Amino acid sequence: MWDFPIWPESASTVAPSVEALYLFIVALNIGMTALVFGLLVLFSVLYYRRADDQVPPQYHGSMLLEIGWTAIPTVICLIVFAWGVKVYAELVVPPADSMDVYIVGRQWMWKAQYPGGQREINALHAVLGKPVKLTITSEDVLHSFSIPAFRVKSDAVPGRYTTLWFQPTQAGVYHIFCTEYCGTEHSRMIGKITVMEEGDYQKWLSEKAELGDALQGRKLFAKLQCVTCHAGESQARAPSLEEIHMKRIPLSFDKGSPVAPGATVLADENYLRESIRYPSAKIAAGYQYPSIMPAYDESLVSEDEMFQLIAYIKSLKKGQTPTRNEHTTTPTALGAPAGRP
Amino acid sequence: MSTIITSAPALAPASKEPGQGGGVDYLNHETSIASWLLTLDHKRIGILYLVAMSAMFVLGGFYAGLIRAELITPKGDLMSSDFYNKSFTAHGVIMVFFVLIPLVPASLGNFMLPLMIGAKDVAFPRLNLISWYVYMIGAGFTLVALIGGGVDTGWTFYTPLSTTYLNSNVLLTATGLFILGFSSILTGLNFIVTIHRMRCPGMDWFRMPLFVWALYATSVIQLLGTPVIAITLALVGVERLLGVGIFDPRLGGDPILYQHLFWFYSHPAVYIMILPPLGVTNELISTFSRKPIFGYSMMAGASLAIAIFSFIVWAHHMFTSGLSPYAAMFFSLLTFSVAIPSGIKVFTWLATLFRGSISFDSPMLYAYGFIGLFTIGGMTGLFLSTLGTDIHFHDTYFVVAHFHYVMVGGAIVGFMGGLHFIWPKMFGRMYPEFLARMSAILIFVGFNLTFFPQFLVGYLGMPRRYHEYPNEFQVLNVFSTAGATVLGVGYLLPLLYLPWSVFFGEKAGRNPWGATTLDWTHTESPPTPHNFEETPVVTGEPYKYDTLFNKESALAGH
Amino acid sequence: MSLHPPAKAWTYWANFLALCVLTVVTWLTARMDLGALSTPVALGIAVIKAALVVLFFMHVWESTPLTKLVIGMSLFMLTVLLTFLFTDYATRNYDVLPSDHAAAVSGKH
Amino acid sequence: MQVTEKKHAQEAHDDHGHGHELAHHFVSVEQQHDAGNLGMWMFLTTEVLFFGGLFAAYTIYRYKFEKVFEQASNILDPMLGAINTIVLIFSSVTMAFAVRSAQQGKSKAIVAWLGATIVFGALFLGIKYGEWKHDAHLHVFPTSDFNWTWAREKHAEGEHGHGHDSHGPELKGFVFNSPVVPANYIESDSRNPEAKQAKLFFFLYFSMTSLHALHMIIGFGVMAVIMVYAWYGYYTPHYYVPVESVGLYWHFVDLVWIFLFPLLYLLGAHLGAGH
Repeated sequence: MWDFPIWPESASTVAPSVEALYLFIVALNIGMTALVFGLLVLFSVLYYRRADDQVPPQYHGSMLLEIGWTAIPTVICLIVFAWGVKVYAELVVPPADSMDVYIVGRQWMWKAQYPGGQREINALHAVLGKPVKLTITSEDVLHSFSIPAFRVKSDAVPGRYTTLWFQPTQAGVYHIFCTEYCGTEHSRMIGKITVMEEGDYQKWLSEKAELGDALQGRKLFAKLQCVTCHAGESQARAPSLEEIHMKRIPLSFDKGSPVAPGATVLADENYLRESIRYPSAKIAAGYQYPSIMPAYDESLVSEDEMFQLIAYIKSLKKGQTPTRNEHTTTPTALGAPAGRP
Repeated sequence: MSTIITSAPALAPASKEPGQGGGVDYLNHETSIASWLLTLDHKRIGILYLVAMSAMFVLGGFYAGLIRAELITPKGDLMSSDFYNKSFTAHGVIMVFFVLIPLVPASLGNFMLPLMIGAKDVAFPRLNLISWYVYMIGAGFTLVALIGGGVDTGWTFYTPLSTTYLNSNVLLTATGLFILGFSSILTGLNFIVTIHRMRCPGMDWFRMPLFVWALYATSVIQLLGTPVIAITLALVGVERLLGVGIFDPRLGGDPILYQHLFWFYSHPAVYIMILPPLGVTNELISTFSRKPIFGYSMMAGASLAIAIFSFIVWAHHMFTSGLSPYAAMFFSLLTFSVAIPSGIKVFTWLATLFRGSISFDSPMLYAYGFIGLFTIGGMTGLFLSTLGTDIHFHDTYFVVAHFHYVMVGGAIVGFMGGLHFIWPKMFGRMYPEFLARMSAILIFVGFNLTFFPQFLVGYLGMPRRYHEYPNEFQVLNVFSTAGATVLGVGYLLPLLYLPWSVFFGEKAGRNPWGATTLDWTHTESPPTPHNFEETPVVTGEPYKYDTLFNKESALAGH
Repeated sequence: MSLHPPAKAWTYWANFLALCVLTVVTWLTARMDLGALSTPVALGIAVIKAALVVLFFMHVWESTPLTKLVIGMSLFMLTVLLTFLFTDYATRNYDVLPSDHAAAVSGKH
Repeated sequence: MQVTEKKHAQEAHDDHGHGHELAHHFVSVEQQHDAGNLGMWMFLTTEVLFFGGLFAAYTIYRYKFEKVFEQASNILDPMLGAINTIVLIFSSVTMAFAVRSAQQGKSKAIVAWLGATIVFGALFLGIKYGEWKHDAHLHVFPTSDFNWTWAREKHAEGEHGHGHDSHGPELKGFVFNSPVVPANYIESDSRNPEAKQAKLFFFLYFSMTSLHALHMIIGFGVMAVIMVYAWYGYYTPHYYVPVESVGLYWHFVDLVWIFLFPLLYLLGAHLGAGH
């Protein structure tokens, strides 16, 4: 079937902003191209060589003109830059009330996890008019998560989180592409995002309902014996994790710690992740270096499980940390906690 | 001494100089194969490069044809995705590293530079020949890897895909490119020293033809940028061999660091490709409108400014890569700094054409094509340097179209113009003018038909390096492939008529275009082995047409 | 007649002596715990040593402005590479930041 | 272009009939010398950026993993580094005198000074080899053999005077005959993220020092050729660009080491000194 669009759908709140800027630059392009082509044609018609020994007047330059065609483009460029930054700020800063969805890219599929524990492969569902914040990572190589209809894109980088947000403004089904070349089946790493009304969405969610991410994370929290040290009230061995998300944490900078005096860190997802993978990287003030906590690498906590743990930590309210039961044992610095089934 | 013109330029293309035909020139004074392969003559080395790069261009073009053929239909029905990936990698590696980067400097630059500044040769002729052999050895390694086994990393070799996840011949390709880098460095080094130390008496900096300025700026980039990519590729090789995670996050490394180091070279490399054609275009515009370049010093300064600015904008290739937002804004702002000198160049050419005496010989048609395509290519760069729009366009066909407008519409078309301009000097023969004009027009039309639809399909969101794609992109892709066919014919014509003209073309005479630089006024076509019988002494500016076409010299020519 | 008159022999020996002294100094200061100052001190001494080698062993002291320009250019590019890299690494939101930066990046309204 | 011509090239040839001294495409020996000199400086510029890529990687990872880089640096012996610095500086002096002899036209002295430079360069590499051998015993070669836990323990033992006698069984066939690391060390290392960071340090350490050593070895080869030519009196006060160029090259090699020494060896020196 041969349909022939040249304008992608514009289905998010940021899309019109991007489009306005796009149209402005298109206008600049057309203007400049018309000017250049027009003058080329005009000069060709006016000044073609009429005789073999014709010698035109020899101009060598004009300071005024040269300053003019340096200064005017500079001003135009600065305008475009400033406008670009304004749109970029819209693109990178998600609203505070965004719904979190976690995305893991791997060769060659996108895995999505919802806060309620629902999972999808190469598909995503969103509610019309409700902002969604994607936290993206990769299990293997670089990928890039792109939804052209929303004008958003972000690379999936192994080893860290990147974010992307959108607020759909139009119900429908849109493409998800991987735009960073990722190996043999790169072009099959595509998916669909379905934007639906709130009611349909809730119905869909309930059909897919599983245990919530935070609930899964709570199980892991016990299974990986995190609870042994992060025990809530007693903060002798490790800091409490209650309401830690997006708090500013002063860091330990006494002997041996790798950070500068007075440094703090924002406890965002990247920091939580780093602290699980490499506990000694940035230790909260009051705890010794190196950390007594074992490092939970990919063989102990997969990227999917990492999202569940973080969802749980984010959900932890004051006084909610479970107490340790008699079965939990202390993880040792050398050995790993008991292997997972 | 008075400033008389000792040799009047020929006015008509076909006019013959006394002594033409019977004289000794650099082509006929020795003719054995060994005399070519062991030559220290910059002119012959330029031709050696030309031959090698033409072969590479045909090979790269072949892979481009395969890609376009596959993309006629949305389904991957012509070839496997693995072979498709290997094809676009081969296309990218060959075209970028073996064609575009050395294209103008190593062939036209080698041939013209000493002639233009009145030198007998480049400063280090032996090094010049070594550069060519290094190029050939690098090409050998890479071609064995690309054709023998295939590499499917894309020409960017992004980690950790290239270091950990692919079992193709990355190591061999990286070795080839590492070796090739030295060819580029040595050529740049040779040119800089030549320009500094080998100018003939009276050839001040501001009497040099602007092509020489462009070569100078290019050489600066080659010298300062290439070593960084060399060490980066070496690190990729070591990471593959030893399993050290310098760029692998699992082993503590940072894949983004690779991108930083890679683009620190590869963005300036874009200007290695485009600056020399910009320089050639100056010669063409001036010669074929018989006017000095408007604002000479600004034009020379713009070349240097582009060379320096090109080093401070690299991270605009990484806006979506998880770069810090602050760094993104910083690099976006700096990126616009390159737009200004590029704009200056276009305006300068227009001002030069104003009230000129414009003739439409085939080199001028290419120059017109160059200005048009370079303008579109440059202006569409605005979408990609602007943060708000780049997020959408990054890694889509819009980027593909943009850099092809600059790299093919700019570099290749500019090169074709330069080649048609210099051809009579190189071989002393004219090519069939009608076919040359046909080819210029076909390339312009075919090019736009190929790549303009890619802007549109890129705005729709079609990602690059896709073997299969959704149906709604098909119409534009079919247009693109159709255009590629026209473009292919446009390229095929010169491949036929240029070699033909070497043997059967009309004798060109010393200065068929009425140009004013030393290479045209003071050497025969083709030049003698040591360029100048007597060392020229320059007393004036490079582009001055009013004295050349006064009555006496016009009479003297007949 | 030579293209360039040779330098006095004692300048080379004096330079050698200065370099040796600086090597010992940098070694001794490195053994002390200077905290945040240790790296600037060590690199500062290295820069002085490098300058001595460049100026006197490599004769840049008496060379043409062009040579100085070439050296300046290479150092400038090296500086661009190192410092511009840092614009990214020093401002990434998951790294340690001065407190006001991160709040802006993390999207607190 | 306005031009006059004069018979310049012929005159130049008549003035200096020194055979090899003036290549045909140069006008004068000054032009030839200046071209050679500028060419060498240009080459060194590329070398600066060649090492610059490694320095950039070093800077970033040191910034990210400062603590571990200090500890890893502490494994190296700053005393040996300092001695090597002085050895290399001495070879720079002898090289400076070789160039000076060339300027004076003393052919045999060029040979002698270059010989001395090679001897001191070789001494430097000898000490370096000893260090690498020690590093291999500590298992800090950044291969699969790397073991950070082992290295720290053995290094601490060495500092407290236990000597190196307590090694496990010898591994035959490996170039340095390193002891075999017990399995429990390998297990604990694989769980220790700092081991990865330390491995990065040692990767950078070995790549920088071996690239530096490679440059020295290339320098030996060039010097050997120049010694042969000098022996037969090829260089004159009019033509000594090759001697001067190898001199610049060698001083550059010295410069690289001057920066490698503090960056690699002195970073963690205060940790060792504190014990």
